[in-house]
Amino acid sequence: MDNSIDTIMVLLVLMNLMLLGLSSLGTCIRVVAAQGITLGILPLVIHGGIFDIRLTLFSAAIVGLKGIVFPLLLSWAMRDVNAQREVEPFIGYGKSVIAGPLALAVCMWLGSRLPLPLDIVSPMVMPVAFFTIMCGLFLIVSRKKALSQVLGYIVLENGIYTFGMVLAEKQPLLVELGILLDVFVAVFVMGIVIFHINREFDHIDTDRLSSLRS
Amino acid sequence: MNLISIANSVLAVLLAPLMFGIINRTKAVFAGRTGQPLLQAYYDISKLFQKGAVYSNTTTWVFRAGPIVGFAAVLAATVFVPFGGLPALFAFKGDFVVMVYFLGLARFMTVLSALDTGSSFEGMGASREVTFSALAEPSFLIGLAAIAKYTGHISLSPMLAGINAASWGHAAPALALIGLAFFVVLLAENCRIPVDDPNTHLELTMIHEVMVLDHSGPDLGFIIYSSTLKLWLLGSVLIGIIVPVHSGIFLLDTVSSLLGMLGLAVVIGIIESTMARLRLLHVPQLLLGATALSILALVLVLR
Amino acid sequence: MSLLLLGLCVIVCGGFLALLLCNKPKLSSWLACAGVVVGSVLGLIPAITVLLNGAKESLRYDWSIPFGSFFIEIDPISALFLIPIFGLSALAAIYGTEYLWPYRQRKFLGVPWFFYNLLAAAMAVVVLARNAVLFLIAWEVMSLASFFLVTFEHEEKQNRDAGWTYLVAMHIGTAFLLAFFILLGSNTGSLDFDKIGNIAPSAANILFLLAVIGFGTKAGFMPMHVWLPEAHPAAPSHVSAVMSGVMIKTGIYGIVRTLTLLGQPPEWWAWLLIAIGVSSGVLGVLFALAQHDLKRLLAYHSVENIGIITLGLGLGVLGLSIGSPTLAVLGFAGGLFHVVNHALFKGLLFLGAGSIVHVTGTREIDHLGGLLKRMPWTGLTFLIGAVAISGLPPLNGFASEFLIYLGVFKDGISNGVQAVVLTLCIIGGLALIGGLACACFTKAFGIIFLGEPRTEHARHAHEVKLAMRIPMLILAICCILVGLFSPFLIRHAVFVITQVTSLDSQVVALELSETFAIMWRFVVAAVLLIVLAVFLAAMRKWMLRGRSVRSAGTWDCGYAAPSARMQYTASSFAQPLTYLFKPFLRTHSKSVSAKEYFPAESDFATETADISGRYLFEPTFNWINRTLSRLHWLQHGRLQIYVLYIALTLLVLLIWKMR
Amino acid sequence: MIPALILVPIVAAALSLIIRHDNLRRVLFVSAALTHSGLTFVAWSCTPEAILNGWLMLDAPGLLFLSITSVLFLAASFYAVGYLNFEKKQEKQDFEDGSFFTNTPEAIFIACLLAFLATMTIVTVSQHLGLLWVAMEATTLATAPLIYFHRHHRSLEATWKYLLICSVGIAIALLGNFFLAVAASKTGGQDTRLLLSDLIQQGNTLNVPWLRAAFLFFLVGYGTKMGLAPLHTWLPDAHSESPSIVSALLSGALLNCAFLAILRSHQVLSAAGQSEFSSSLLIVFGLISIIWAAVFILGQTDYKRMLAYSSVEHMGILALGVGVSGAAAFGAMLHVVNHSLTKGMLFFVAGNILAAYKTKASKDVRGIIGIIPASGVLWLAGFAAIVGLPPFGIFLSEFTIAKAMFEQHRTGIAIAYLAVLALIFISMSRIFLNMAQGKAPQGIPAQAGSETIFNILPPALLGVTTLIFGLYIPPFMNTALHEVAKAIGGF
Repeated sequence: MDNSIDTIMVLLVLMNLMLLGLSSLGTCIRVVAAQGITLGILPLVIHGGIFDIRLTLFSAAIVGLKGIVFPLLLSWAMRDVNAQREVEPFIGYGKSVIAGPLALAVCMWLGSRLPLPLDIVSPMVMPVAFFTIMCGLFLIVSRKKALSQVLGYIVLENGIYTFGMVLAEKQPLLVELGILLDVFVAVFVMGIVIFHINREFDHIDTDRLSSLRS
Repeated sequence: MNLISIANSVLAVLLAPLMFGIINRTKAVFAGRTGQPLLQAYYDISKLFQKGAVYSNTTTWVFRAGPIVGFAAVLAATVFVPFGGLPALFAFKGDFVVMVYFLGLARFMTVLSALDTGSSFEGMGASREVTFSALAEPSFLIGLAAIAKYTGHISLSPMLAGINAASWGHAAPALALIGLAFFVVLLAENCRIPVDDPNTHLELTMIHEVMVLDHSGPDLGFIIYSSTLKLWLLGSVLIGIIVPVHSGIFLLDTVSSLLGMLGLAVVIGIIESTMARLRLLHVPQLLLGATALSILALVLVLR
Repeated sequence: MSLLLLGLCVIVCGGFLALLLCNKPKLSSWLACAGVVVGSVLGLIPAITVLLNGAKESLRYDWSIPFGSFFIEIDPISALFLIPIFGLSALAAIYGTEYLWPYRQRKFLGVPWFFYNLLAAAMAVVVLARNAVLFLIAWEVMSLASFFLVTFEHEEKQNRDAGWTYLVAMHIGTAFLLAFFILLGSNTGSLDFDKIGNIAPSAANILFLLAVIGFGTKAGFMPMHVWLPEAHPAAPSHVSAVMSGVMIKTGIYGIVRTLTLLGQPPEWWAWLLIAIGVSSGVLGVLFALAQHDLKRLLAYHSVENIGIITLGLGLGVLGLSIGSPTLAVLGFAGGLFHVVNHALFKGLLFLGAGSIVHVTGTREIDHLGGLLKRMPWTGLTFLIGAVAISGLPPLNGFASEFLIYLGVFKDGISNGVQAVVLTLCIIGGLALIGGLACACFTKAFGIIFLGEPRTEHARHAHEVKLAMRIPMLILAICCILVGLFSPFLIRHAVFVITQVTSLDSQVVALELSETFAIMWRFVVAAVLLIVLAVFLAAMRKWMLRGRSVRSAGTWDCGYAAPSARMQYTASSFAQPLTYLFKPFLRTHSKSVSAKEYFPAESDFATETADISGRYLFEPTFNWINRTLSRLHWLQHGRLQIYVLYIALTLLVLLIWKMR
Repeated sequence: MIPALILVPIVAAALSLIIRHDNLRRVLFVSAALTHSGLTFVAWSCTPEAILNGWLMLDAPGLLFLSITSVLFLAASFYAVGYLNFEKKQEKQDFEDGSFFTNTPEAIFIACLLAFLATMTIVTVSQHLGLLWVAMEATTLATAPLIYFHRHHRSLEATWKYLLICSVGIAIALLGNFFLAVAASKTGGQDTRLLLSDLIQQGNTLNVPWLRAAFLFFLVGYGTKMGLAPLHTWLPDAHSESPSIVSALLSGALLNCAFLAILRSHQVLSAAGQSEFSSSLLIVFGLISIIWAAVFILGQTDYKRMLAYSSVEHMGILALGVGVSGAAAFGAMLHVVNHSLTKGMLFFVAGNILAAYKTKASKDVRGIIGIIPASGVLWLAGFAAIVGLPPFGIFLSEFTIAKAMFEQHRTGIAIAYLAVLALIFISMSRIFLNMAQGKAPQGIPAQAGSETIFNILPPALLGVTTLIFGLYIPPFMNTALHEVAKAIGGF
């Protein structure tokens, strides 16, 4: 079953690289949606398809939220924001794609520093999780549009989830639902704010949101 | 304190004006004149005492207090100074400090009474007076400290009594330096050439004389009298050092001291008739030089 | 002790009442003033008794703050400082009721009075406190209260700046004191002074340095004195009197107390103190000479007198370290006696300056003149103060300086180097300081009170009200009496000196009685001087009897129409000395000099900025300011950068801590 | 009782959304705040029992922080009444650039405030670190609308930054939670629950490398919320753009909650014998924070931003205190109390000044004493209090921390600490004094009328309280503080 997990991990890495390279916001949103769905499957796979009502519910929730709700929300926010393409990011797509593998190397190193005490999952999980987190941060830092930053945030969240899956059964349900709820509201509020930003400035380039300084 | 020592003060009061006479006579001789009588200063003072007074209507009681306090302070200072065979009336540890500060008080009041007239000339004189005396005081006190160290006493009478021919034998350089320093201080404090010229009448160049321009009658008398006393006072300290005859035989000591004073007056006269006044800007250098001399003396005494 | 506490309570209550009734100016002023006076009288009784019988009395309550305990004690040292604190505060308060009166339309008088009473009480607590936290709280309350008094007229910018400089200086000083007390109490947990164990020499050295910087800032040592010439002119004059007369002495108190806590001092402490003393003294009086703002001049004289006091302390410490009781006793006696004397005459002089400002509205010496005729009482008292501060006999200023001289002469000039240094620093220094002080105060008194008025302000001056005259008179009389009775006072200082030097009281008593004998002769001589003066005055009267006594215009060397503007000015009076010392003073003068034969107008102005302020502190602060302001790009409003900070922090931490 | 503490504000929030009538809503608001603080007060006397099998429980730190929050919120609620009266409903002009804007509807504003209170309450009472995280994130979401009360673009920008930066931070903290879970998990045998008590109890069984990593993530994550430099970047913007009550609550209560979260993780590490690790990190961040604050307070032109940076400074001091530990832990806890009170007071007064002068530029504000005397006096008092002059409380706490530093021979740190404090004093005194004193600029109407009991009493009371704590610390509080200090490894 390990190789199935590994496949998922590789998928995640590829998606991250795509996100780094892609320029069209719409596509990015779809990629993120795909990532969410992939994550949704992960818990089932990790525990070897042993049917567990709690896990099933949980993965369903994830798929619903990350795979459907967020993308819809974002595309709704994008619709009346007349921003189809991310124009000149701070760090070009080419450079981003180069930066990706380097980050991956660092993550590998970190993973080697922190051996998982659990024997159940593949050694890929740690590095990939880190890598996803880094990609998320990278997106937030390097992109200009508020929307792409929300995307980055979601990717960051996904990374953390990838890690969380490893010990899904260590976490009480209450906490998980709380976390889900929080993430949901967070993204929702961000959507609203983006809407407002768009109305105030009629653009969503956050690099021009820098009147408050020192 | 033995009351005979009042004789010191009496002697000072009696003989001080004579010094002026001797100085002037010396100058006259050098200039080939007959010059004033030796007792001229006495005549002047008594004449002034018999005159009325004119007070500027700018002035206040400070102006009138000046000469009085000045004279009183100098007179009071004489009780600290031994002369010849007699120790001072008041001899106690650190008495010379009190003496110096009494003279300071006299100066303070004189300066104020000069400023009281509101005349710019007298203001100028006052300013110079305080400047030079502020520089003269350290040199005098440091010199005294050197003597104190040398003799091991810190009261003027034993200090001077402790200097005798023998001490000139083995500490001549130090004592000479101190003597020189004191001489400069004496010239400065009494406004003689080369620091000041007592009988020029160009106000801009004078120090002491210009301060008393407005005084008249008894006040002026007091002022002249106190300046002669001051000369006598410092003179007798200087003589105590450079005429080290402290045999204990009263007559010998006193006479030699008197001769010393005479010699001092003559020397001053000679200087006044041979030297010219220094430029005012150079006076400070002279005084600092005196300070340097006393410091050097101190170092010599200590080794 | 209970009396003392009662007194403090009365003072503070007076302040609060004044604050509550601050819309009724008269009532609040008088309540506050009464509070101070009554409280001070109550406080003086125990202070004097303790000083005379040398008994200690202490009081300790637990106090529910960290390391704090309400522990106060009155011992001879505290008593010695309490007496001027209470005395001067009370007199200045009486003066203040009249002085502040003209402000009643523009300001609530209750507020300054509240802070004034707070200041008085805080100073008392500072010298009483025996617990570090209590001490620091009182110390800072003192600074804060005086700050609000300094910025009483905060509408003027220079007053605000002065207040700020003062506050900053005080705070930096307090930072050092914080470190000082913490280290002091570090080997025993408690911060009560009596619980402090014996201290290792190395630690003692550090502690002493911290104390010198921390307390010296308050006392106004060169070069930490920068706040002094700013703050004193800004404050209302009765406050300046208290600040300069007693508040800066709390710094001296701190150093004395430190010496008692640290035990046997090494020799270099003494040299440090002497160096500070002589530099503060000489530079202080030089800068005073260069000023033409009266209150600024007086402020610099505070620096000078603090220098003299420090010389005394240094001499005493030297005596302790080389084991010469004579030096120790006479040094400390001179220094501490000068503390009291300076409180008297500096208080007097500031009150006098206050009266001048009160009636003429200017502090500019060159705008005044001829005031003696218009305000005779102020003039007389100011003259007495001037003579006293110039250290001239027979007044009190001379008595304390004489003690220091005596110390050096008696036992200072022993072996080589020390003798030279002592002679140069103390004898030469004191002589120079004395001479320059004479110059400075002949200038101040002569230009302000004598001659003819230079401006309209001065012309229309008049004598001040009784409430302002009485305190000055009392202080002037004190100056004379203390001067004449100094031997007896010295003989009663035995307990203080014993406590400070921690020598055997027999030795101290012996030394002091010898000093008594000496001083006694000096006093006789002084009396003789006075008698002679009186006699001569009578004699002159007798001479002039029946003779013509006319009054005419001043003889101006043939020039017919002298005018008041031709009089010698303060600046020109001081010029020879300022010229001589210009390397230190760096006086900046700007002048429009006369050019043609008939010059249209020419004008000349000088200002002497403080040397350490301009060449030490300003550059430092400007440098810090520039350097730090350059870092403001760090936060430039870019969200992306901010998130990058987070990411980088995380990465750095992971790589640093996980390797 | 704990359910009551949490439910009262939630219910009130729900109601305030329903209620149409303004005054009624305000009454509800204040009474909710009163009830909450009343309950907190009762909690001092009788410790409430744990619920949800120990997930929610009031231990000593929780109680302390809950009380601070509650008191501050009570003051804020009083102040809010006056504030909302003063704020005009209809569209109005922005005083910086003439653009027009409206305020968030009052109902939403109050509801969010109450929700904010509820979430902070949960933070203080929750013993389960996961739940703590949930509540933490909830505070972010509840406060975002509050910062966006004035609907103009600057506040929007501030809100956006706040939202994104804090969310990222919190996300990192979530990762920290997962790490902790890994550290707590055991191959075979029952894993340790993420309950504080369990973690502390079985501290020695935790996996050290993962624990350390977890602490790093907690520190960075919650540190972002707490405002430790260089993670604090949202703080000045949010504080300067949000209404003064919100700023007061952010500085006085929210930052403390984040600090509490860090304290919890510090407790766990100490229990695992890793206190050296966490202490050193706390000291590093503390130093960076105070220095950063000093740099930006120097020559600061906006007085609300200056206050915000001073919050950064004081958070740094807290971190230092906890890091130095020993007696400093007590000092830090005392500092938490004093700082919250003082900062709340200052922000309230800043609100009055803003209302009177219509500008946030400190150079345009002169002579407050003359225009609004009471606020002027409070402003000066607040200055004395915040820079740590006696007899105000902050002096004692800072003194205690400094003493502990010297006694542990961390002389370098102590010197840096004192020096930076002095520097901050210099720059702050300049700003404060120039604002309070001097002649008021032309065209400022004498606003004496604008000083009502609502906007003077709350700050005044807070000020008096911190003054009292500077002169006398009540025994019950003393014991409580010592208890907390023990809990976090000091004494």
